[in-house]
Amino acid sequence: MTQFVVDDLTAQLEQFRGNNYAVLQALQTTQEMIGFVPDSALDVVAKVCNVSRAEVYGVFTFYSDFKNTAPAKCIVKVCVAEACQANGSRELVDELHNQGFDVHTAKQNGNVQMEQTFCLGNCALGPAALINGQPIARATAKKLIEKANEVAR
Amino acid sequence: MTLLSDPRGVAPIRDGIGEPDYGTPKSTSDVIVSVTIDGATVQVPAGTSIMRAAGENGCAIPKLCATDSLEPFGSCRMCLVEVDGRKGTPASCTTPVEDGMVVRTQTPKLGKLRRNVMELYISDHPLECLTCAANGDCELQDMAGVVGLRDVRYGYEGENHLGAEKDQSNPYFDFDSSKCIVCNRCVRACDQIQGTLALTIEGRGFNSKVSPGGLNFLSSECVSCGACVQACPTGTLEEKSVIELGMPTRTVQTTCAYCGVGCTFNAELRGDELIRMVPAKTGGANEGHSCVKGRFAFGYASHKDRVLEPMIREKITDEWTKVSWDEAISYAANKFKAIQAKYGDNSIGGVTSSRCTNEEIFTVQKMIRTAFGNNNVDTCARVCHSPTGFGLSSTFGTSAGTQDFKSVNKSDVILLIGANPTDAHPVFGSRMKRRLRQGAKLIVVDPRKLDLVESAHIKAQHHLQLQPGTNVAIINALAHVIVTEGLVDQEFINERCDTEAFARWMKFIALPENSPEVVQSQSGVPAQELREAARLFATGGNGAIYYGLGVTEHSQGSTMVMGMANLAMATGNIGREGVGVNPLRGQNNVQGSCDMGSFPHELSGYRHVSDDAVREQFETLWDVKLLPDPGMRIPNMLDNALSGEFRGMFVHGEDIAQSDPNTKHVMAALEAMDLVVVQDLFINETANFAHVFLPGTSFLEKDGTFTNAERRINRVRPVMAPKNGKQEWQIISELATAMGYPMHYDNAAQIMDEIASITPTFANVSFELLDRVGSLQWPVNAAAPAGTPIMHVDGFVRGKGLFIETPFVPTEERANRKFPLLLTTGRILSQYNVGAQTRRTANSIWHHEDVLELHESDAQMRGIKDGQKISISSRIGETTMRAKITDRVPAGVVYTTFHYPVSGANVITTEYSDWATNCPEYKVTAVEIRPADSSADADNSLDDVLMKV
Amino acid sequence: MDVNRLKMMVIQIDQNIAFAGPKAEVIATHLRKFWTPQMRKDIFQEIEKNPADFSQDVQAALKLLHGEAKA
Amino acid sequence: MKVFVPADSSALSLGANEVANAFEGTDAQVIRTGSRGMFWLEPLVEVETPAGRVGYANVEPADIPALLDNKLTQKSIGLVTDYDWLKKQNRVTFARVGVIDPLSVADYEAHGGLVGLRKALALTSEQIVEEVTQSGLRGRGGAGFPAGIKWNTVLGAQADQKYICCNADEGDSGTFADRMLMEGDPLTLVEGMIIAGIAVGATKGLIYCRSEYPHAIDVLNKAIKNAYAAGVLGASVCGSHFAFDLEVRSGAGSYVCGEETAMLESLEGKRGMIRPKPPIPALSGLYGKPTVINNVMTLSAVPMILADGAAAYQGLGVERSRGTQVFQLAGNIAKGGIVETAFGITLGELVDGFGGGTNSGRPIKTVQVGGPLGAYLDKSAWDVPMAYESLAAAGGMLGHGGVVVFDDTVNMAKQARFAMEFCAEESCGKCTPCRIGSTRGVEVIDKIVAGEDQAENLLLLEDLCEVMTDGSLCAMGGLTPLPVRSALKLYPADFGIRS
Repeated sequence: MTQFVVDDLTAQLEQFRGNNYAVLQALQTTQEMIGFVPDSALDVVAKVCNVSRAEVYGVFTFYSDFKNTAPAKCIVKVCVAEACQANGSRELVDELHNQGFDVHTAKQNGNVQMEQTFCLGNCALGPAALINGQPIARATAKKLIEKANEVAR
Repeated sequence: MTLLSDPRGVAPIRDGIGEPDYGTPKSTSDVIVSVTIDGATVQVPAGTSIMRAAGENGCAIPKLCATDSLEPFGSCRMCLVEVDGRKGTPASCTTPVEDGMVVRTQTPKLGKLRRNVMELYISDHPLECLTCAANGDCELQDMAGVVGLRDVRYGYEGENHLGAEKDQSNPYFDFDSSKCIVCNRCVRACDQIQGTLALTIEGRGFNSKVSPGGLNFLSSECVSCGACVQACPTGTLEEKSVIELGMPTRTVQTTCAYCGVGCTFNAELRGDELIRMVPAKTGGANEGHSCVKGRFAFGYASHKDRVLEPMIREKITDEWTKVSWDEAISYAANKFKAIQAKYGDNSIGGVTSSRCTNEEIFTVQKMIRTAFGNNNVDTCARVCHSPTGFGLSSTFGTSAGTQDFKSVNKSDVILLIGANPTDAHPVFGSRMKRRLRQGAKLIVVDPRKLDLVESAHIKAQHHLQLQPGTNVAIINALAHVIVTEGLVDQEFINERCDTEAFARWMKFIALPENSPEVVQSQSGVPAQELREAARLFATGGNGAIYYGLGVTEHSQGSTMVMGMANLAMATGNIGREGVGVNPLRGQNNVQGSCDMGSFPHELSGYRHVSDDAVREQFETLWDVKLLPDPGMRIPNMLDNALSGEFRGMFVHGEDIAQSDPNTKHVMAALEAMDLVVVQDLFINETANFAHVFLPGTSFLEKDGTFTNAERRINRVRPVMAPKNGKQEWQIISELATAMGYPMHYDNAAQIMDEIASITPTFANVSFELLDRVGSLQWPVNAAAPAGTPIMHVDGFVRGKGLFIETPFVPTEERANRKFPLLLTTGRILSQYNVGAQTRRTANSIWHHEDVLELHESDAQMRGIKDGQKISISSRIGETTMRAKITDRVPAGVVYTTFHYPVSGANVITTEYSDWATNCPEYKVTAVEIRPADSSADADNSLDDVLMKV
Repeated sequence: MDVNRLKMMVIQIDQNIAFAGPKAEVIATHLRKFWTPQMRKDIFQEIEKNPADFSQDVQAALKLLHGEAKA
Repeated sequence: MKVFVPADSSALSLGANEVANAFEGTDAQVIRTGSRGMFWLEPLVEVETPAGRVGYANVEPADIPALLDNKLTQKSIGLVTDYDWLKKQNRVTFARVGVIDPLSVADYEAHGGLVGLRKALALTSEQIVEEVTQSGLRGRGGAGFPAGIKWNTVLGAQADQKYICCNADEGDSGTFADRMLMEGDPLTLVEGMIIAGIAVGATKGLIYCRSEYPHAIDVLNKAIKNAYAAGVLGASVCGSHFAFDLEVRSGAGSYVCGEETAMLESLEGKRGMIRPKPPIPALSGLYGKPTVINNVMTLSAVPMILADGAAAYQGLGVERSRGTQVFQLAGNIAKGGIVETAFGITLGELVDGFGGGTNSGRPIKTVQVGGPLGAYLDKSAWDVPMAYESLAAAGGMLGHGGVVVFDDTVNMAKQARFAMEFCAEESCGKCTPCRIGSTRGVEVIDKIVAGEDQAENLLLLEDLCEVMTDGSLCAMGGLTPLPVRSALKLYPADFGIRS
């Protein structure tokens, strides 16, 4: 991060100054601002919240939402939990894999990144997905890829 | 399988060092409850865990994540038990006993559960017990035996962590993640014991892994205190020495020789080789904790630089000649005698060492007072804490701190002045941090932004960032607010203090010149901040003052000590737990060296030489005539050397040429003498001017006692035979004898017996008693047979507490046009004092040169870049070091450490000193800095330092 | 010993000692307690030579001490 | 003309926003609501008529002109309140969901909102707690602990600060009632939390909502803002001398944070690691202070209990399961959605009656009740009354009331394996049985399916299930064996076991 970004981030995090209990929120704010959490941001969060870097690192690595590299333009979250399995999400995941999207490793493919999630609360209309936050019912590989490419464009 | 080498039937209650481990901390409750465990009914304090209740009563429950130095965690699930009337199998570590509870710890069901848990552990653990460094000192191995694991039915082909990379970056221990059982003991130790929180768990679930914040240990926040290594139940965190040399086979308990905390360690040896130093849970000062110096930096004791044979030379320009002990001693004795014959009895003297044992110090001062026949004895405490003795004895009546370290656990407001405990007294620093994290408030008075001002989970309520040299103005302002705002504890004063003196003091302190508004202009500290800090201290509950050399090493060091004593009395903060005035002593035995009569004006127990009755006792005991007048202090000796009146000096384990101010002056004085005898481990800077070098013993070879900053007399036991062939007290005795005063002791215990026989505060002390009870805080006598953790409980030692007026007299040393910056000095965690010891260990990896900290604006003004070599000059001298731009110091103030002779910080410090004790004013020197010639750059690179190590 | 150094020391003591009561006595006590006889002698000689350099209290204190030394 | 278009996530996933947008330029007044919870009908657009709201199912943007012309009869379901599927239910907690504008305090109040709170303001703390105790309300998060007892513990605790924490980390697959309520009637939850605060002496509330529910978080935040503006929240709750502040915190992708102690850790900004109990959160919860932790459904039942009296609520249900339960029909089901009804309805009535069998039209093979940690059941459980104790007796677990239906194409060995996989993925990693056991579980099941030392590995799996059940620190590891064992017991053939 450049000094400029550090300063900007520090300003954004000012609301958490000295608050040992705000590490998670500070990381969320960081990711909202930058799109991911660069390693050097861990030190900024530690300093602002007056905790150790290790604590921040521990929190950062515990939660699956946090990313340490810039995310793809389009993120597709595919539900792989039971209710969606009952509606064919296992097959959907296999099909996506065949099309070059591995939801388990969440590897970026072009501007699209597909990742697994456990439940989106849309369990009667599975397989469920979220494309950049927009809910999708009865997902198919074709539907997801088309829509994702559209969003990523 | 190879793992099951020790299938014992019972769980051993022990940790790595053989001390009992009851799994969870002791409950402090007064309520006793009754609980039945495996059929036996036992009584324990309420709040005791089932695990501890069982363990204390001889019924060990298997455990892995529990250890009694840490709060229970409940993760390993080895300690599950059954409780009548309760569902399931609760963990015995996290379940407190309740009255009438019926617990079963050994049932077939529990046996199977434990075995099945162990089977899971071992399914992800390397099968290399026989070649593992922790073999025999591994709780996982022990427990596998205890639960009777015979087979791992999962096989070893499943997902595992066996390929995890080792982190060998720390110079003292390795981290082998493949052996980790994720019990979190290391993480919790770093949090709860050390308070650095450098460790965490990375990831979650099966991928959970201990991590120093995603970095390696060396580059992480880790301060290498060893608490994690100590806490690790497996070979995951293991001392390199154990890996290289093997498990220790025997243990000797002794006391660390670094700072004034005085930690108790178990020195663990394999044959005669010291493998590791493990902090003892029974240690009164440290209670199982340690720092990087005591825990790991003991290698200097066997460093190749150590001199083991006596040496002499005619002139300091000559080469050294190795000689026998007899020759060296008679050479020194004859020369001393010759000097006295020619220049008078008063022409020689000596210096005792605060690093040596009480017994050694006692013999040195005795030699000077008897064989030398004068009182020209002084101690290196002169240059650090002499004002403490003066100030506290004037006001309270004793030359020592008022509390034990544990007292801080009860403090509500801590006033920290001129001390940096997390660097200089780390084990106490951790204790203080624990209390602060429990909610105690902190006021820091220091020109520099210390870690305690703001670091993980620590934030001082007030940082009074004063200009160096204005301590007294600040303490007066604080007292002024308390007096003028009616916050004094009048009841305490009426009952405990000299009220006439108080009335005088009150009149003085209420003067406008002491108001925060006036002091603001002198000190740079905002008046409002001063007022708030004063109110907090006066009204925030138990107020405790801790201070260090930032108080004493000033021209008004003694005044400041009295000012703090006044403040403590005015707020009623004396005579109970959680309060007091507490010096943090620099060296391990500063307290002891003062206690033992090292000052030229007083005999052991702080009794003035002019006291006829006292002198008579000593004269009878020693069979000599003693002088009733004070002898020379170190600066007097040096001054008189230059004027030719003083010509011979015995320097016991101190490096005055590096540690004393105005190096050039010191060197000239040493050079002017006819005989300088140095006793030390290494050829130090002072030894360059010596004619006789007497090799000393390291703390690992000594037999005796150290007295720490809390007046705690700790035993120092010989871990190995003296490498130089003689105990130092023996050498001193021989020198005294050779000079014509017969002195002989069979052992160190005899010396302590002599000290006890003639020193009222030590009356009941003996090695036998210390060995029996561990340690004692003086006074230890008929009135206080168990020692005195807290002083002045029922009244001041001097009778009534004495308030003394403390006018602020600014030092002569001021910033001016030519020298516009104020230099102040201090210490860093990894290095110690002049560095003679720590520089000869791998500690240099953390700090391999002294740097000058300066503020960005001062750097910019002078075109100085971070890391650049700069020259620092004062009116006394000039030296060079690297610049470090930081916001730790305010503009106008620069700071450095004095651990390296090459940077020679004392080349520039001045001749100013405390008015009462002549303790040098190290903490204020007006300087100017400028970029230095870049050619000097290479002289102190890390590579060079590591080569030397 | 360098008399200028002694001079500096005694002036500093004078500035800092603020005990109420007979200040000369307090200074004298301090010097008696911590200074060697030689230092006390040297500074007394200096005071005889340049009394104007010293405060009344210091002069009085040293006279006190000198009296004791002679007695 | 007033039309009501759901803005619930499930409705959105079927294009509800596009439908709402299609009204632009018409003179229809579009009100965005929650969902009625009849997902097979979404987007379900309702049009206000003098007789009541008439519903149109599966509306597409192209249908709007016809709808406005009152010509979309083929998609009309008639008066929504008369719709049989809905009529058969007893909507108490969900009474307003799908009906009102979730962000409007006025709308909320017009539909019976704030009555409970106003009553509570006139009672003593003890009286409120007594009312909740008498109602028989039990925690809806899964454990079913009586809410009144918990509240009473917090009430009795002495502290300078107490907290109400709402567990909205609805991570169980097959459950979405919390989400729907937060999106469709968040003020009910807000009101429930304020009442809890008054009852126990807490002035600060936090809602911990999973980040997978961005829409719910958004609605909650807006509703809370409006509640502050209306004086319902803040220094003076509804003009009283009680203060209550409320904020929403987002999770960050961790299932285990739905466990109450892990949630507390997460609320404190830390890793979501399970805390041992004791101490219980009621005495030492958030920041070590006494804390009420209840699920969204629990807290949302409270306003009605206060409004209608404990007896009304207590009058519903069976045995020790009192009041209504919001069942969620999910998975491969024809008519998925929300069924709120008194405890005691049978599983068969829910799945076949309300659910209408599978969506695929194939026979039902199994249902999983109570989320990923719940047991798989087959048709032999069809007559089991849905209540805490009766379901437990049948080897099942009510959990949060989610019912996931699978047709006959499901392979139960894969489902058992997934249970372990999920545990391995989401375990906090603190206790050994869960941390290592779940990974070993996957491996052992693989060996069994591969026919490798089957007898020995079945025994090992049983031992593993035992150590996880009895040895785990929390329900995550402790209950994972439930689906595994049930699948193995009911469908051994899927594991390749020759019986």
